Amino acid sequence: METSTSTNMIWVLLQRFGFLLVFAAFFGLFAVWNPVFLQGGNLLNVIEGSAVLMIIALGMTLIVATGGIDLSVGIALDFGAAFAVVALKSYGMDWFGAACAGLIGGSIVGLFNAILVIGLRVSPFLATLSTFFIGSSVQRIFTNGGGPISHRRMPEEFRNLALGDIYGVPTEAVIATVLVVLYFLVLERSIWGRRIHAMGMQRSAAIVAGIRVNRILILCFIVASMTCAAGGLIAAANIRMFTPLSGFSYLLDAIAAVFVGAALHPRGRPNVLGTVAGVLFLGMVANGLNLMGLNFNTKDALQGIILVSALALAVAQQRARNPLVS
Amino acid sequence: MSYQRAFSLQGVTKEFPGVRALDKASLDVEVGEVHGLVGENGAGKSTVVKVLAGVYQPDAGLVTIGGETLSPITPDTVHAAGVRFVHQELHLVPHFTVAESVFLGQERSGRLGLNTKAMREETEAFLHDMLGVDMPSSRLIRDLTTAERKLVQIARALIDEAAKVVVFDEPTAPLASDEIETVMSAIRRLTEQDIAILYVSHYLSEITDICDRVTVFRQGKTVGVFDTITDQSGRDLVYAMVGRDIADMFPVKGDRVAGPGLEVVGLSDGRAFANISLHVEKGEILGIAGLIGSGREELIDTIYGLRKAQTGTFQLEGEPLAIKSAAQAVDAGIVLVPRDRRHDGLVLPMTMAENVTLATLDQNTSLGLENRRVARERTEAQITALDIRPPDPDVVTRLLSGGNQQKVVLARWMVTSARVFIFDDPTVGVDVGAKSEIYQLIDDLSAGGACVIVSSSDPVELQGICDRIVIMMRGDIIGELQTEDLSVDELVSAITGARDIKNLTDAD
Amino acid sequence: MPINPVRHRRISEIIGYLPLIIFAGVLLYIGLSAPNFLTFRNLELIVMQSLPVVLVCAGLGVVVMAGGDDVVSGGIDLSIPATAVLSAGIIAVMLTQGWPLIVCGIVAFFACIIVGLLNAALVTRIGMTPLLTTLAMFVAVVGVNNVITSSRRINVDHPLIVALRAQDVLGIPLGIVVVVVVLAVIYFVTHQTRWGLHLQAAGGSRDAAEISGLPVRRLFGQSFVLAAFTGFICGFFVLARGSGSSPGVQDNLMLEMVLATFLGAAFSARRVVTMWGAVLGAVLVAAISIGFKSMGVNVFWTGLIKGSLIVVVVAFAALARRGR
Amino acid sequence: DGHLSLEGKTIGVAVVGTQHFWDREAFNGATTTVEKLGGTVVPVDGGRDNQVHADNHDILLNNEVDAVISILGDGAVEPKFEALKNAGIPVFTVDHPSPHAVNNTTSDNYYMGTTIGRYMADAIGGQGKVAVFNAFENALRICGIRAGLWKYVLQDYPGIEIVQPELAEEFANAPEDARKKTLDLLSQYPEGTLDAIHVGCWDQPAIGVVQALEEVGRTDIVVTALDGGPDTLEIMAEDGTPFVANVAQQPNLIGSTSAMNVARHFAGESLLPQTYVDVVPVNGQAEAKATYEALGYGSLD
Ligand SMILES: Nc1ncnc2c1ncn2[C@@H]1O[C@H](COP(=O)(O)OP(=O)(O)OP(=O)(O)O)[C@@H](O)[C@H]1O
Ligand SMILES: Nc1ncnc2c1ncn2[C@@H]1O[C@H](COP(=O)(O)OP(=O)(O)OP(=O)(O)O)[C@@H](O)[C@H]1O
Ligand SMILES: [Mg+2]
Ligand SMILES: [Mg+2]
Repeated sequence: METSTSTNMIWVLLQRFGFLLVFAAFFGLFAVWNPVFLQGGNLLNVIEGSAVLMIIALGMTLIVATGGIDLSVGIALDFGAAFAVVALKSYGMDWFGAACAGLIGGSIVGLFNAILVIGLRVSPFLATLSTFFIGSSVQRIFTNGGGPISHRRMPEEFRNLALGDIYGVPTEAVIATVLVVLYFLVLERSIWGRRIHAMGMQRSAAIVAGIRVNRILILCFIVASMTCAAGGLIAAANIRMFTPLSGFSYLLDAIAAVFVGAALHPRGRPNVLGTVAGVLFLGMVANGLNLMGLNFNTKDALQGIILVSALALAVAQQRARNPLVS
Repeated sequence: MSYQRAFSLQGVTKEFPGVRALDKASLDVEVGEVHGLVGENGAGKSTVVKVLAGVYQPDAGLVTIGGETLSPITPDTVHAAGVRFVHQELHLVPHFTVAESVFLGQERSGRLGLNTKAMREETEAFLHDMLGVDMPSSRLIRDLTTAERKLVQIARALIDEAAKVVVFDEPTAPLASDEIETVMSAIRRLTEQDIAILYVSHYLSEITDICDRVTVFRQGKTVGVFDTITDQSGRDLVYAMVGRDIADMFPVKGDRVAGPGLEVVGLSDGRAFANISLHVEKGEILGIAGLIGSGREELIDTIYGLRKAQTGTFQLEGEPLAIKSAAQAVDAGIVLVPRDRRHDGLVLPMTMAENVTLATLDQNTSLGLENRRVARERTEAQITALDIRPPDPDVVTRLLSGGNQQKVVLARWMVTSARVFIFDDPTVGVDVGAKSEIYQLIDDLSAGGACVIVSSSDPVELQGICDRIVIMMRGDIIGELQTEDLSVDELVSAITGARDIKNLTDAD
Repeated sequence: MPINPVRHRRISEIIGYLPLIIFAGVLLYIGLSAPNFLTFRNLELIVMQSLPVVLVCAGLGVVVMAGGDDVVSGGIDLSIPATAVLSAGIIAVMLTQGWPLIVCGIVAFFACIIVGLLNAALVTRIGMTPLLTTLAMFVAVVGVNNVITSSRRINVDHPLIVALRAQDVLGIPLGIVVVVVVLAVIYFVTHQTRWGLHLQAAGGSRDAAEISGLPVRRLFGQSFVLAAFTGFICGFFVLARGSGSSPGVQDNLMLEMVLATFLGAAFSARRVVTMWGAVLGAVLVAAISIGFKSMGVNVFWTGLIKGSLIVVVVAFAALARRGR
Repeated sequence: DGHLSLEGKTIGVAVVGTQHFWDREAFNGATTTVEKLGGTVVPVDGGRDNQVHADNHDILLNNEVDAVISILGDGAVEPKFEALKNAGIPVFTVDHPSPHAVNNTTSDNYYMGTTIGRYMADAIGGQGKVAVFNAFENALRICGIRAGLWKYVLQDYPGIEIVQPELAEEFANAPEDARKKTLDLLSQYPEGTLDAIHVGCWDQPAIGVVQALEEVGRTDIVVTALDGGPDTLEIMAEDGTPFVANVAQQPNLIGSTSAMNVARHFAGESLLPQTYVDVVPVNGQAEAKATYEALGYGSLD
């Protein structure tokens, strides 16, 4: 036994920090392949480029923590962008009014989900899938088929949500960071977070303990969709238009980020810091592969394969560390 | 009788990280006997069963079945040697038929796929001939009563007629009192066929009732083998199990505060029960008895707001009260220790501290953020008060034994200032020691002026701790009994409807 | 005591059929408004168009059967549509390079089975949740397929593939015959054999299956391989339907598969996902969408109608469950 | 053309999708014209899935329409066209040449490809490095023509180098996706090492490209694209924009022309296999403004 202590150590290290090591390995690989990767501007690109996904993934983390899943995050994003752009363009609102309009627009999606899940007892998966279908259709009806609503003369303040900076830090990164901190405090450090986790892990026990699960669930759906709508505001400000049905492209990445994050947690819970790690990993891989100069088909395939492997590794690591958790 | 060894375990040791679950334990069971295995929670009973099942490899020791020493001990070799298990949990596929369930894993094949006809006929024949019940083999498991499911499990274990040893792990735990007899008589029939039976249970009355010999475990060791068992053996068994006399299982009642407590009037849920009225005074312990299906469980759920009430009003200490959800009940000071602690009592993946403070989160916060230090301290206080083992607030509750899990649920409600405590089958699967502790606790609560409702399927328990018992049958309260001078037998006959309550009260 | 369990039963049974009744009503309405809808030719068209979805639904049905119907942690395989396009892509590319169809088929078969084995390994060995595994696998497989086909549209006019679309056998389109045979085989294997019963037990109650000594994890793993096999077969139908391989087919196939399979659960008396339920769901969804198109309903509304249908049907199913 | 009529005729209009301006306008042009001529429309939409689009033709066949206008699509539609033809239903395509179609109404994609090639080459003085978004060259015939001829023209400019690998745009979230990819691209090609970015088959990604260039202040890099929808014309009309050239199509007119061709066919006139609808090359800010007005999108002043 004693002779194998050192190999044991390596094994233990791998289990504990395996994902971190992979993160580092990819980081190193990209840096060596193309030195541009390491330049400040590029790393800033990664962070900026991940801001919207980060925000969506936060909303997803919340819903997954309640024990559900949200396939309609993209719809909430679209609604946020649509309401804001229309408020600016057709109603001439100022940036603040438009931002509020966007958030309210997004919350409609959450409210709708909540009605389906709580009122009609549809499972979150099917409920949010319906919301996805319905929300997509509504956008197409509203835009007469899905044409973008462009607003080139967007007020500077609104554009600054995406393009401005606060003491040199890009605003979107600031917004994402603030949301990360808020989410962390609420979900991991507050009593509401404890209740959310309890109901996500064992709903019936949470009910018996006197937790108002329905109320929490409604709030979570609304907060999550408003968060995604905030992502929509940034997306709209970024390109000065609302592109219908664009939110869908964040869905898979958001789910992946949340579950990578959950796998990194010692007890397999969806958690904010894990989600952050997941999002940054995805962002880094996408950027790194873009810089590697591969044919785009190869790049997409590699990205998919890296995603599968990273997830497998993260989960394996969690199992190895804590074999008792389900 | 001349016994022949059916199987024996000798010097079996099994260690888990940090625990020696079995410590040179031994166990000998003879052909044709019913052999009891008893011990406290955590004594190693389930572990020994799992060793015998080939689920765990023992670290040391020999397992001999029918004279042959097994090596390796795997589920397959054990099965081949003729050992069968009837597990405590009613693990059956809800949408399978009786025949499919009985033959699961040992199907009869015909030329083209499965021979469903043969399986159906064999199942019905077996249930009739061996277990003495008639049951259509095409019924779905989910439509069966608990006792019928138990019989299906037994049939499953024996259908191939190769069984030499059958292990029953707490077979009666999920059963109502009238159903127990069905299963017990089925077990007795088996001994007539030279099958050895190992019977694991916390119910000592059953043990003395059915077992020929008993082995007692304590902390992983065999501490006693009783070769003759009489109705009077119970006390000796308890002594062997816990290493001390439990003089009185049930606490002695002292003086109580009095005053109006919880009053329920005209409660109906529109399905399981109708127009139920009952009241509990402060300082009183009210028992609710009734068979499974009598509406007892549904009534408890409705009082606690888990089910919707159609009609009915509540009053607590004279004040009217609305209970439409469990949260409202908790806010009003009504708390429930649910019957299914693993599903409804605890958030199993959370730690002890997280579970203990789950209902009182807002008491240990600052600015909405949780103060973990306070939570820990409060949990530690409860660990000391209730003697929860292991005394570690950070242990994940999934890993606690049944009795300790129950104590964690209790601890959660202790930290609230609840006025009404509802216990739903509070001691299922809990060993005698822990049981008497829980009874003491229930009594302390009522002595402290709380209203207590105990709903239970165990007549002994009801008779022992309650002041008054209401009896439910088919969704109705059919009578009410004072426990003073009430015998358990009288209670049982009232619950099963064998005797009219009127006769009982008249006889007093 | 006004409790009448018999009456309750009956009401809940009627509620139980509501999903089907709703669908029948909608179809009847369409039939009355679109003159050509209830013709034999149109019904044949509906079935023909739903064939690829039916196949992947059957595969998903098997996985759900083996893993239970919890969408997140139970049995679900979102990667089947990706497997199908991988199969189609490989066959198309190899055909254009002049390989005989049988060789193409064998290569595609192995590629698909590898995907199934990977799913199985990730889920049962490493312990990843199936939803996540197969979602990620979907992305990866589509990526690989795009490398293989260079995201090209590849025309395929191999007579056998064309026959799947255009040939009739005894007046019934060959494609339908083939799919019915495949379904019959899957049904036989999953319901009339020991293995199939074990598979159902594994999904019906994992604990019961484990206690009965069934190799639950292996069974669950095998269901992924079987699902990948349906994906492989589906590849031929994707090729036949599109007379070649087009990039992007998988997305719609996936949405339709999920929609049909879980709608199918609402049709089954036990409210569980079954293969036939999934198949029926697929055909009915195709019928509804073809019906609305025939009626000339504004195309922008189809998503709304589909979404509302899920909600209505699933909500009624939930209602029936509660009434029980 | 006053004599043309579709009175009493039912015309199926199949469009591959409606998210994109071009598809939608062609669809609207076709349907409104059919209705104006007194016909009834059975519309079907493929939701941007070529397979669904192809399948939709079966529905039209079953509905026994009198003729089909099919907008875009890939090879999957060919057998469907053949079946329609065999059933005696004439097929008219838009931007999709097919042997089974009576007529294909289209922009001159060859002209579009070469024109944008020339404009771009001119804009960067005949030499420099060019990145191209080109995900659909292999997937769609018209994209193959446009990108192929753009490359063909560039062969005459040995000083121009196409950056490898080519970039791939997404269909769904094109502007935002292109913006991110451009930012990544720009960090790889610092100031002065990249001269133009071209979008090979359409112009939605160009919106994001321009955005990215403006964000990092690299508006020296020239942007070119095809289609000339109102969104992009508006961007081209802005002061100091890097978006310098485009070729505007008239999708509404194309759809409408196709519908007229259907009527001509029924009136017994013989049609050429291809009807070309004029495209409008747009070179620079002033032309963008003029084109915007000329195509009836409103005014940009
Ligand atoms: N897989 C395991 N890993 C670690 N410890 C275990 C494991 N299984 C059992 N133990 C421990 O071994 C001891 C014996 O447990 P066992 O389940 O055999 O008790 P038991 O007599 O069946 O108790 P109960 O009456 O509660 O059923 C306990 O301390 C238990 O915590
Ligand atoms: N992997 C494990 N690690 C640590 N302890 C465990 C483990 N598995 C089980 N235990 C403990 O072993 C004991 C027995 O667990 P088991 O699942 O056998 O239930 P049981 O003995 O049948 O319980 P009950 O008395 O409620 O019937 C419990 O104390 C449980 O907490
Ligand atoms: Mg035990
Ligand atoms: Mg036990």
